[in-house]
Amino acid sequence: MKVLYFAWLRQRIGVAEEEFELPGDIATVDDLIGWLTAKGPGYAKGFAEPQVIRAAVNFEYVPFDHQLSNADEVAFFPPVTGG
Amino acid sequence: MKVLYFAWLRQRIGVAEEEFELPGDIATVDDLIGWLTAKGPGYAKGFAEPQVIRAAVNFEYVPFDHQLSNADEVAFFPPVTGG
Amino acid sequence: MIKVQQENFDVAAELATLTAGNHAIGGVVSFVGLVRDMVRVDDRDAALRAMSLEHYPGMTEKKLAEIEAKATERWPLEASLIIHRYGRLEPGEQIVLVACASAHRQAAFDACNYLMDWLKTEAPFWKLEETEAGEAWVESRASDDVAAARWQIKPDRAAE
Amino acid sequence: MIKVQQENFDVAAELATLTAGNHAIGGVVSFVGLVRDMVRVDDRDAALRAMSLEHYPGMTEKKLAEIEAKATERWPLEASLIIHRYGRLEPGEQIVLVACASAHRQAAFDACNYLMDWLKTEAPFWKLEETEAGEAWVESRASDDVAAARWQIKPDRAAE
Repeated sequence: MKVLYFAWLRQRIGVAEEEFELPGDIATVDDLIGWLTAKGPGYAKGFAEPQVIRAAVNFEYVPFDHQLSNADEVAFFPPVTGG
Repeated sequence: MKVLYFAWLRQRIGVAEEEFELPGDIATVDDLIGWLTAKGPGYAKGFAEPQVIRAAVNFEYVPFDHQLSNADEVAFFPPVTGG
Repeated sequence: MIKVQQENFDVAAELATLTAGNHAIGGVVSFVGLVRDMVRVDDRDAALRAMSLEHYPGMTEKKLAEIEAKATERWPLEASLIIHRYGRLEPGEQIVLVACASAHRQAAFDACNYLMDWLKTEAPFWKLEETEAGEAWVESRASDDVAAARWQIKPDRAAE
Repeated sequence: MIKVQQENFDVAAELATLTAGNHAIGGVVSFVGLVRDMVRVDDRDAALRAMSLEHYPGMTEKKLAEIEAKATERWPLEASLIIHRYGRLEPGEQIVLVACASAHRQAAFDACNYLMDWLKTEAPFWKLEETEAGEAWVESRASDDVAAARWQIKPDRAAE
Protein backbone atom coordinates (compact mmCIF):
# COMPACT_ATOMS: atom_id res chain seq x y z
CA MET A 1 0.00 0.00 0.00
CA LYS A 2 1.14 3.51 -0.83
CA VAL A 3 0.14 6.30 1.56
CA LEU A 4 0.59 10.03 0.88
CA TYR A 5 0.28 13.05 3.17
CA PHE A 6 -0.20 16.69 2.15
CA ALA A 7 0.05 20.22 3.58
CA TRP A 8 0.33 20.46 7.39
CA LEU A 9 -0.35 16.74 7.76
CA ARG A 10 2.79 16.04 5.70
CA GLN A 11 4.75 18.53 7.83
CA ARG A 12 3.61 17.03 11.14
CA ILE A 13 4.25 13.44 10.07
CA GLY A 14 7.55 14.39 8.46
CA VAL A 15 7.21 12.28 5.30
CA ALA A 16 5.36 12.95 2.04
CA GLU A 17 4.73 9.32 1.19
CA GLU A 18 5.52 5.80 2.32
CA GLU A 19 4.86 2.24 1.18
CA PHE A 20 4.14 -0.80 3.34
CA GLU A 21 2.17 -4.04 3.43
CA LEU A 22 -1.32 -3.45 4.77
CA PRO A 23 -1.56 -5.31 8.12
CA GLY A 24 -4.16 -8.07 8.00
CA ASP A 25 -6.34 -6.58 10.73
CA ILE A 26 -6.71 -3.19 8.99
CA ALA A 27 -9.98 -3.25 7.03
CA THR A 28 -11.04 0.40 6.72
CA VAL A 29 -9.62 3.94 6.43
CA ASP A 30 -10.59 4.44 10.06
CA ASP A 31 -8.57 1.35 11.07
CA LEU A 32 -5.60 2.66 9.07
CA ILE A 33 -5.74 6.04 10.82
CA GLY A 34 -5.73 4.28 14.18
CA TRP A 35 -2.77 2.12 13.18
CA LEU A 36 -0.80 5.10 11.79
CA THR A 37 -1.52 7.18 14.93
CA ALA A 38 0.34 4.56 16.98
CA LYS A 39 3.43 4.74 14.71
CA GLY A 40 4.95 7.79 16.43
CA PRO A 41 4.40 11.25 17.88
CA GLY A 42 4.33 12.99 14.44
CA TYR A 43 1.51 10.71 13.31
CA ALA A 44 -0.29 11.14 16.61
CA LYS A 45 -0.10 14.93 16.22
CA GLY A 46 -1.17 14.80 12.58
CA PHE A 47 -4.21 12.62 13.23
CA ALA A 48 -5.11 14.19 16.59
CA GLU A 49 -8.29 15.65 15.12
CA PRO A 50 -9.34 13.10 12.48
CA GLN A 51 -12.59 14.99 11.77
CA VAL A 52 -10.60 17.70 9.95
CA ILE A 53 -8.75 15.15 7.78
CA ARG A 54 -9.95 14.15 4.31
CA ALA A 55 -9.13 10.73 2.85
CA ALA A 56 -8.80 9.73 -0.80
CA VAL A 57 -8.33 6.22 -2.15
CA ASN A 58 -7.11 5.87 -5.73
CA PHE A 59 -7.81 9.59 -6.35
CA GLU A 60 -11.41 9.49 -5.02
CA TYR A 61 -12.69 11.04 -1.82
CA VAL A 62 -13.89 8.30 0.53
CA PRO A 63 -15.61 8.13 3.93
CA PHE A 64 -13.63 6.67 6.83
CA ASP A 65 -15.58 3.37 6.69
CA HIS A 66 -14.26 2.72 3.16
CA GLN A 67 -12.76 -0.80 2.77
CA LEU A 68 -9.06 -0.89 1.87
CA SER A 69 -6.98 -3.34 -0.17
CA ASN A 70 -3.19 -3.68 -0.23
CA ALA A 71 -3.03 -2.37 -3.84
CA ASP A 72 -4.66 0.98 -2.93
CA GLU A 73 -3.04 4.39 -3.04
CA VAL A 74 -4.35 6.23 0.02
CA ALA A 75 -3.94 9.96 0.67
CA PHE A 76 -4.66 11.99 3.80
CA PHE A 77 -4.87 15.78 3.81
CA PRO A 78 -6.62 18.81 5.31
CA PRO A 79 -9.60 20.42 3.55
CA VAL A 80 -8.51 21.78 0.18
CA THR A 81 -7.87 25.50 -0.41
CA GLY A 82 -7.13 25.91 -4.13
CA GLY A 83 -8.59 28.29 -6.65
CA MET B 1 -34.81 71.02 -31.64
CA LYS B 2 -32.58 68.24 -32.89
CA VAL B 3 -34.20 64.88 -33.66
CA LEU B 4 -32.29 61.66 -34.42
CA TYR B 5 -33.48 58.31 -35.77
CA PHE B 6 -31.69 54.96 -35.55
CA ALA B 7 -31.75 51.48 -37.08
CA TRP B 8 -34.87 50.61 -39.13
CA LEU B 9 -36.59 53.82 -38.05
CA ARG B 10 -33.74 55.79 -39.66
CA GLN B 11 -34.06 53.67 -42.83
CA ARG B 12 -37.84 54.11 -43.10
CA ILE B 13 -37.73 57.86 -42.50
CA GLY B 14 -34.73 58.26 -44.79
CA VAL B 15 -32.77 60.71 -42.62
CA ALA B 16 -30.51 60.15 -39.62
CA GLU B 17 -31.12 63.52 -38.01
CA GLU B 18 -32.85 66.83 -38.57
CA GLU B 19 -33.22 70.17 -36.82
CA PHE B 20 -36.29 72.40 -36.65
CA GLU B 21 -38.12 74.81 -34.39
CA LEU B 22 -40.51 72.97 -32.12
CA PRO B 23 -44.05 73.99 -33.14
CA GLY B 24 -45.84 75.83 -30.33
CA ASP B 25 -48.62 73.27 -30.00
CA ILE B 26 -46.22 70.32 -29.47
CA ALA B 27 -45.88 69.75 -25.72
CA THR B 28 -44.93 66.08 -25.32
CA VAL B 29 -43.03 63.26 -27.05
CA ASP B 30 -46.41 61.81 -28.01
CA ASP B 31 -47.40 65.11 -29.65
CA LEU B 32 -44.10 65.15 -31.54
CA ILE B 33 -44.64 61.62 -32.86
CA GLY B 34 -48.08 62.65 -34.11
CA TRP B 35 -46.68 65.74 -35.80
CA LEU B 36 -43.77 63.80 -37.41
CA THR B 37 -46.13 61.05 -38.64
CA ALA B 38 -47.96 63.66 -40.72
CA LYS B 39 -44.71 64.86 -42.38
CA GLY B 40 -44.64 62.12 -45.03
CA PRO B 41 -45.08 58.44 -45.89
CA GLY B 42 -41.60 57.45 -44.53
CA TYR B 43 -42.44 58.97 -41.14
CA ALA B 44 -45.89 57.39 -41.21
CA LYS B 45 -44.34 53.98 -41.89
CA GLY B 46 -41.65 54.47 -39.24
CA PHE B 47 -44.10 55.48 -36.51
CA ALA B 48 -46.91 53.11 -37.60
CA GLU B 49 -46.46 51.06 -34.42
CA PRO B 50 -45.40 53.64 -31.82
CA GLN B 51 -45.52 51.02 -29.02
CA VAL B 52 -42.32 49.44 -30.39
CA ILE B 53 -40.46 52.78 -30.50
CA ARG B 54 -38.26 54.01 -27.64
CA ALA B 55 -37.70 57.72 -27.05
CA ALA B 56 -34.70 59.43 -25.45
CA VAL B 57 -34.40 63.12 -24.57
CA ASN B 58 -30.93 64.49 -23.89
CA PHE B 59 -29.54 60.91 -23.67
CA GLU B 60 -32.17 59.69 -21.16
CA TYR B 61 -34.99 57.24 -21.84
CA VAL B 62 -38.33 59.02 -21.40
CA PRO B 63 -42.00 58.01 -21.47
CA PHE B 64 -44.17 59.44 -24.26
CA ASP B 65 -45.84 61.95 -21.92
CA HIS B 66 -42.45 63.61 -21.29
CA GLN B 67 -42.59 67.43 -21.77
CA LEU B 68 -40.34 68.80 -24.53
CA SER B 69 -38.49 72.08 -24.93
CA ASN B 70 -37.01 73.55 -28.09
CA ALA B 71 -33.43 73.05 -26.80
CA ASP B 72 -33.86 69.27 -26.44
CA GLU B 73 -32.08 66.58 -28.41
CA VAL B 74 -34.69 63.90 -29.04
CA ALA B 75 -33.96 60.41 -30.37
CA PHE B 76 -36.33 57.71 -31.61
CA PHE B 77 -35.28 54.11 -32.11
CA PRO B 78 -36.36 50.47 -31.86
CA PRO B 79 -35.54 48.40 -28.74
CA VAL B 80 -31.78 48.09 -28.38
CA THR B 81 -29.89 44.91 -29.35
CA GLY B 82 -26.26 45.43 -28.34
CA GLY B 83 -23.92 43.23 -26.33
CA MET C 1 -13.66 52.62 -17.71
CA ILE C 2 -15.79 52.89 -20.85
CA LYS C 3 -14.57 52.59 -24.45
CA VAL C 4 -16.82 52.73 -27.50
CA GLN C 5 -14.73 52.08 -30.57
CA GLN C 6 -14.66 50.71 -34.11
CA GLU C 7 -11.29 48.97 -33.81
CA ASN C 8 -10.66 45.57 -32.24
CA PHE C 9 -9.29 45.15 -28.68
CA ASP C 10 -6.62 42.94 -27.12
CA VAL C 11 -8.20 41.16 -24.14
CA ALA C 12 -4.88 40.38 -22.44
CA ALA C 13 -3.60 43.95 -22.75
CA GLU C 14 -6.90 45.35 -21.46
CA LEU C 15 -6.96 42.97 -18.48
CA ALA C 16 -3.30 43.68 -17.71
CA THR C 17 -4.01 47.43 -17.67
CA LEU C 18 -7.11 46.89 -15.53
CA THR C 19 -5.26 45.02 -12.78
CA ALA C 20 -1.80 46.64 -13.08
CA GLY C 21 -0.26 47.35 -9.69
CA ASN C 22 -3.42 46.58 -7.71
CA HIS C 23 -2.60 43.55 -5.59
CA ALA C 24 -5.84 43.80 -3.64
CA ILE C 25 -7.48 42.10 -6.64
CA GLY C 26 -8.15 38.42 -6.00
CA GLY C 27 -10.15 37.66 -9.13
CA VAL C 28 -11.06 39.07 -12.51
CA VAL C 29 -14.16 37.92 -14.37
CA SER C 30 -14.46 38.87 -18.00
CA PHE C 31 -17.01 38.36 -20.74
CA VAL C 32 -16.06 38.52 -24.41
CA GLY C 33 -18.93 38.58 -26.90
CA LEU C 34 -18.20 37.22 -30.37
CA VAL C 35 -20.05 37.38 -33.70
CA ARG C 36 -21.63 33.97 -34.34
CA ASP C 37 -21.72 32.50 -37.85
CA MET C 38 -25.29 31.20 -37.75
CA VAL C 39 -28.36 33.31 -37.04
CA ARG C 40 -32.14 32.80 -37.08
CA VAL C 41 -33.96 34.42 -39.98
CA ASP C 42 -37.71 33.73 -40.26
CA ASP C 43 -37.31 30.77 -37.88
CA ARG C 44 -34.60 29.14 -39.98
CA ASP C 45 -30.84 29.00 -39.51
CA ALA C 46 -28.94 31.21 -41.94
CA ALA C 47 -25.20 31.69 -42.45
CA LEU C 48 -24.15 35.15 -41.32
CA ARG C 49 -21.88 37.11 -43.67
CA ALA C 50 -21.44 40.12 -41.44
CA MET C 51 -23.08 42.15 -38.70
CA SER C 52 -23.20 45.93 -38.60
CA LEU C 53 -23.49 47.62 -35.23
CA GLU C 54 -25.05 51.08 -35.15
CA HIS C 55 -25.07 53.15 -31.96
CA TYR C 56 -26.04 56.57 -30.60
CA PRO C 57 -22.78 58.44 -29.91
CA GLY C 58 -22.98 60.34 -26.65
CA MET C 59 -25.91 58.41 -25.22
CA THR C 60 -23.98 55.13 -25.48
CA GLU C 61 -21.10 56.41 -23.37
CA LYS C 62 -23.50 57.99 -20.87
CA LYS C 63 -25.58 54.85 -20.39
CA LEU C 64 -22.53 52.57 -20.13
CA ALA C 65 -20.96 54.88 -17.53
CA GLU C 66 -24.22 54.86 -15.53
CA ILE C 67 -24.43 51.05 -15.60
CA GLU C 68 -20.79 50.78 -14.53
CA ALA C 69 -21.38 53.25 -11.67
CA LYS C 70 -24.35 51.20 -10.47
CA ALA C 71 -22.28 48.01 -10.44
CA THR C 72 -19.47 49.74 -8.57
CA GLU C 73 -21.97 50.97 -5.97
CA ARG C 74 -23.49 47.50 -5.53
CA TRP C 75 -20.38 45.30 -5.42
CA PRO C 76 -16.91 45.90 -3.92
CA LEU C 77 -15.06 46.27 -7.22
CA GLU C 78 -11.42 47.27 -7.48
CA ALA C 79 -11.71 47.97 -11.22
CA SER C 80 -14.11 47.55 -14.12
CA LEU C 81 -14.07 47.96 -17.88
CA ILE C 82 -16.61 47.99 -20.71
CA ILE C 83 -15.44 48.03 -24.33
CA HIS C 84 -18.12 47.90 -27.05
CA ARG C 85 -17.38 48.04 -30.75
CA TYR C 86 -19.51 49.45 -33.54
CA GLY C 87 -19.31 49.17 -37.33
CA ARG C 88 -19.11 46.12 -39.58
CA LEU C 89 -17.95 42.85 -37.98
CA GLU C 90 -17.50 39.37 -39.42
CA PRO C 91 -18.14 35.97 -37.77
CA GLY C 92 -15.65 35.23 -35.01
CA GLU C 93 -14.85 38.91 -34.40
CA GLN C 94 -15.00 40.38 -30.90
CA ILE C 95 -17.97 42.68 -30.18
CA VAL C 96 -17.79 43.46 -26.48
CA LEU C 97 -15.56 43.04 -23.45
CA VAL C 98 -16.80 43.46 -19.91
CA ALA C 99 -14.38 42.86 -17.04
CA CYS C 100 -14.75 43.22 -13.27
CA ALA C 101 -11.95 42.89 -10.72
CA SER C 102 -12.57 42.39 -7.00
CA ALA C 103 -10.98 40.96 -3.90
CA HIS C 104 -13.87 38.45 -3.91
CA ARG C 105 -14.66 36.11 -6.78
CA GLN C 106 -18.43 36.08 -6.43
CA ALA C 107 -18.59 39.89 -6.50
CA ALA C 108 -16.60 39.85 -9.74
CA PHE C 109 -18.87 37.18 -11.26
CA ASP C 110 -22.10 38.91 -10.27
CA ALA C 111 -20.98 42.40 -11.31
CA CYS C 112 -19.82 41.18 -14.74
CA ASN C 113 -23.08 39.28 -15.28
CA TYR C 114 -25.06 42.37 -14.18
CA LEU C 115 -23.13 44.66 -16.53
CA MET C 116 -23.79 42.37 -19.51
CA ASP C 117 -27.50 42.06 -18.69
CA TRP C 118 -28.00 45.81 -18.36
CA LEU C 119 -25.81 46.63 -21.33
CA LYS C 120 -28.10 44.42 -23.44
CA THR C 121 -31.23 46.30 -22.39
CA GLU C 122 -29.98 49.88 -21.86
CA ALA C 123 -27.08 50.66 -24.20
CA PRO C 124 -28.27 52.16 -27.50
CA PHE C 125 -26.81 49.68 -30.00
CA TRP C 126 -28.62 48.01 -32.90
CA LYS C 127 -27.44 45.02 -34.92
CA LEU C 128 -28.07 44.60 -38.64
CA GLU C 129 -27.37 41.06 -39.88
CA GLU C 130 -26.35 40.25 -43.45
CA THR C 131 -27.17 36.74 -44.65
CA GLU C 132 -27.82 35.19 -48.06
CA ALA C 133 -31.48 36.09 -47.42
CA GLY C 134 -30.56 39.80 -47.27
CA GLU C 135 -30.28 42.26 -44.42
CA ALA C 136 -32.38 42.19 -41.26
CA TRP C 137 -32.34 44.13 -38.00
CA VAL C 138 -31.99 41.92 -34.95
CA GLU C 139 -35.11 42.01 -32.79
CA SER C 140 -34.83 42.54 -29.07
CA ARG C 141 -35.54 39.49 -26.96
CA ALA C 142 -37.92 39.31 -24.04
CA SER C 143 -35.39 37.00 -22.34
CA ASP C 144 -32.92 39.89 -22.15
CA ASP C 145 -35.46 42.02 -20.29
CA VAL C 146 -36.08 39.15 -17.89
CA ALA C 147 -32.33 38.73 -17.36
CA ALA C 148 -31.91 42.40 -16.47
CA ALA C 149 -35.01 42.56 -14.29
CA ARG C 150 -33.75 39.83 -11.93
CA TRP C 151 -31.11 42.27 -10.59
CA GLN C 152 -33.82 44.58 -9.27
CA ILE C 153 -34.42 42.14 -6.44
CA LYS C 154 -31.53 43.18 -4.24
CA PRO C 155 -30.00 40.69 -1.84
CA ASP C 156 -30.31 41.32 1.89
CA ARG C 157 -27.48 43.40 3.23
CA ALA C 158 -26.63 42.94 6.86
CA ALA C 159 -25.02 46.39 7.06
CA GLU C 160 -28.14 48.23 5.98
CA MET D 1 -9.11 21.05 -21.31
CA ILE D 2 -7.15 20.74 -18.05
CA LYS D 3 -3.64 22.05 -17.38
CA VAL D 4 -1.85 21.80 -14.03
CA GLN D 5 1.44 23.61 -14.28
CA GLN D 6 4.10 25.56 -12.43
CA GLU D 7 4.67 28.16 -15.16
CA ASN D 8 2.55 31.23 -15.80
CA PHE D 9 -0.10 31.37 -18.57
CA ASP D 10 -1.05 33.96 -21.19
CA VAL D 11 -4.80 34.60 -20.90
CA ALA D 12 -5.17 36.01 -24.42
CA ALA D 13 -3.31 33.12 -26.05
CA GLU D 14 -5.33 30.59 -24.05
CA LEU D 15 -8.66 32.23 -24.95
CA ALA D 16 -7.64 32.52 -28.60
CA THR D 17 -6.83 28.79 -28.70
CA LEU D 18 -10.08 27.97 -26.91
CA THR D 19 -12.27 29.75 -29.45
CA ALA D 20 -10.14 29.33 -32.60
CA GLY D 21 -12.23 28.49 -35.64
CA ASN D 22 -15.45 27.90 -33.69
CA HIS D 23 -17.86 30.60 -34.83
CA ALA D 24 -20.77 29.02 -33.00
CA ILE D 25 -19.36 30.68 -29.87
CA GLY D 26 -21.28 33.80 -28.90
CA GLY D 27 -19.61 34.49 -25.57
CA VAL D 28 -16.63 33.53 -23.46
CA VAL D 29 -16.61 34.02 -19.70
CA SER D 30 -13.31 33.71 -17.93
CA PHE D 31 -12.12 33.93 -14.35
CA VAL D 32 -8.51 34.74 -13.48
CA GLY D 33 -7.50 34.28 -9.85
CA LEU D 34 -4.61 36.41 -8.59
CA VAL D 35 -2.44 36.34 -5.48
CA ARG D 36 -3.53 39.16 -3.16
CA ASP D 37 -0.99 41.17 -1.18
CA MET D 38 -2.91 41.28 2.10
CA VAL D 39 -4.13 38.24 4.00
CA ARG D 40 -5.75 37.56 7.37
CA VAL D 41 -3.49 36.03 10.01
CA ASP D 42 -4.98 35.59 13.51
CA ASP D 43 -7.78 38.02 12.61
CA ARG D 44 -5.36 40.75 11.56
CA ASP D 45 -4.28 41.96 8.11
CA ALA D 46 -0.76 40.92 7.20
CA ALA D 47 1.33 41.69 4.13
CA LEU D 48 1.85 38.57 2.03
CA ARG D 49 5.37 37.86 0.81
CA ALA D 50 4.53 34.77 -1.19
CA MET D 51 2.12 31.87 -1.42
CA SER D 52 3.12 28.27 -2.08
CA LEU D 53 0.59 25.98 -3.71
CA GLU D 54 0.95 22.27 -3.07
CA HIS D 55 -1.19 19.73 -4.91
CA TYR D 56 -1.73 16.00 -5.34
CA PRO D 57 -0.47 15.12 -8.83
CA GLY D 58 -2.79 12.68 -10.54
CA MET D 59 -5.79 13.31 -8.31
CA THR D 60 -5.77 17.02 -9.23
CA GLU D 61 -6.06 16.30 -12.95
CA LYS D 62 -8.71 13.64 -12.34
CA LYS D 63 -10.91 15.88 -10.17
CA LEU D 64 -10.58 18.86 -12.50
CA ALA D 65 -11.52 16.71 -15.50
CA GLU D 66 -14.57 15.37 -13.61
CA ILE D 67 -15.73 18.87 -12.68
CA GLU D 68 -15.27 20.03 -16.27
CA ALA D 69 -17.25 17.03 -17.56
CA LYS D 70 -20.09 17.83 -15.16
CA ALA D 71 -20.24 21.43 -16.37
CA THR D 72 -20.23 20.31 -20.00
CA GLU D 73 -23.11 17.94 -19.28
CA ARG D 74 -25.14 20.62 -17.52
CA TRP D 75 -24.63 23.60 -19.86
CA PRO D 76 -24.35 23.78 -23.67
CA LEU D 77 -20.63 24.61 -23.80
CA GLU D 78 -18.65 24.83 -27.02
CA ALA D 79 -15.33 24.76 -25.16
CA SER D 80 -13.91 24.99 -21.65
CA LEU D 81 -10.53 25.31 -20.00
CA ILE D 82 -9.09 25.05 -16.50
CA ILE D 83 -5.47 26.02 -15.82
CA HIS D 84 -4.24 25.83 -12.23
CA ARG D 85 -0.69 26.61 -11.15
CA TYR D 86 1.28 25.17 -8.26
CA GLY D 87 4.56 26.19 -6.62
CA ARG D 88 5.66 29.53 -5.17
CA LEU D 89 3.77 32.63 -6.31
CA GLU D 90 4.14 36.30 -5.38
CA PRO D 91 1.44 38.98 -4.97
CA GLY D 92 -0.18 39.91 -8.28
CA GLU D 93 0.73 36.60 -9.94
CA GLN D 94 -1.92 34.53 -11.71
CA ILE D 95 -3.03 31.35 -9.90
CA VAL D 96 -5.92 29.99 -11.93
CA LEU D 97 -7.77 30.50 -15.21
CA VAL D 98 -11.22 29.07 -15.86
CA ALA D 99 -12.91 29.84 -19.18
CA CYS D 100 -16.20 28.68 -20.70
CA ALA D 101 -17.38 29.35 -24.24
CA SER D 102 -20.99 28.96 -25.34
CA ALA D 103 -23.48 30.20 -27.90
CA HIS D 104 -25.37 31.69 -24.93
CA ARG D 105 -23.91 34.16 -22.48
CA GLN D 106 -25.75 32.99 -19.36
CA ALA D 107 -24.60 29.39 -19.91
CA ALA D 108 -21.01 30.63 -20.11
CA PHE D 109 -21.41 32.74 -16.93
CA ASP D 110 -23.04 29.96 -14.93
CA ALA D 111 -20.64 27.21 -16.06
CA CYS D 112 -17.58 29.34 -15.23
CA ASN D 113 -18.99 30.25 -11.81
CA TYR D 114 -19.81 26.56 -11.19
CA LEU D 115 -16.31 25.42 -12.17
CA MET D 116 -14.70 27.92 -9.79
CA ASP D 117 -17.00 26.94 -6.91
CA TRP D 118 -16.34 23.22 -7.34
CA LEU D 119 -12.65 23.65 -8.00
CA LYS D 120 -12.40 25.42 -4.60
CA THR D 121 -14.00 22.53 -2.75
CA GLU D 122 -12.88 19.45 -4.76
CA ALA D 123 -9.47 20.03 -6.32
CA PRO D 124 -6.63 18.87 -4.02
CA PHE D 125 -4.63 22.08 -3.66
CA TRP D 126 -3.35 23.64 -0.43
CA LYS D 127 -2.04 27.17 0.05
CA LEU D 128 0.80 28.06 2.40
CA GLU D 129 1.09 31.80 3.04
CA GLU D 130 4.33 33.54 3.98
CA THR D 131 3.99 36.80 5.90
CA GLU D 132 6.20 38.67 8.35
CA ALA D 133 4.45 36.62 11.04
CA GLY D 134 5.80 33.41 9.49
CA GLU D 135 4.21 30.65 7.45
CA ALA D 136 0.61 29.50 7.81
CA TRP D 137 -1.62 27.09 5.89
CA VAL D 138 -4.78 28.69 4.57
CA GLU D 139 -7.86 27.27 6.26
CA SER D 140 -10.81 26.18 4.17
CA ARG D 141 -13.83 28.44 4.36
CA ALA D 142 -17.37 27.34 5.10
CA SER D 143 -18.53 29.95 2.55
CA ASP D 144 -16.82 27.96 -0.21
CA ASP D 145 -18.82 24.86 0.72
CA VAL D 146 -22.00 26.92 0.67
CA ALA D 147 -21.09 28.35 -2.74
CA ALA D 148 -20.57 24.87 -4.19
CA ALA D 149 -23.67 23.40 -2.57
CA ARG D 150 -26.02 25.89 -4.23
CA TRP D 151 -25.39 24.16 -7.60
CA GLN D 152 -26.94 20.94 -6.30
CA ILE D 153 -30.35 22.53 -6.66
CA LYS D 154 -30.80 21.99 -10.36
CA PRO D 155 -33.02 24.32 -12.37
CA ASP D 156 -36.20 22.95 -13.92
CA ARG D 157 -35.60 21.49 -17.32
CA ALA D 158 -38.52 21.45 -19.68
CA ALA D 159 -37.05 18.55 -21.66
CA GLU D 160 -36.88 16.19 -18.69
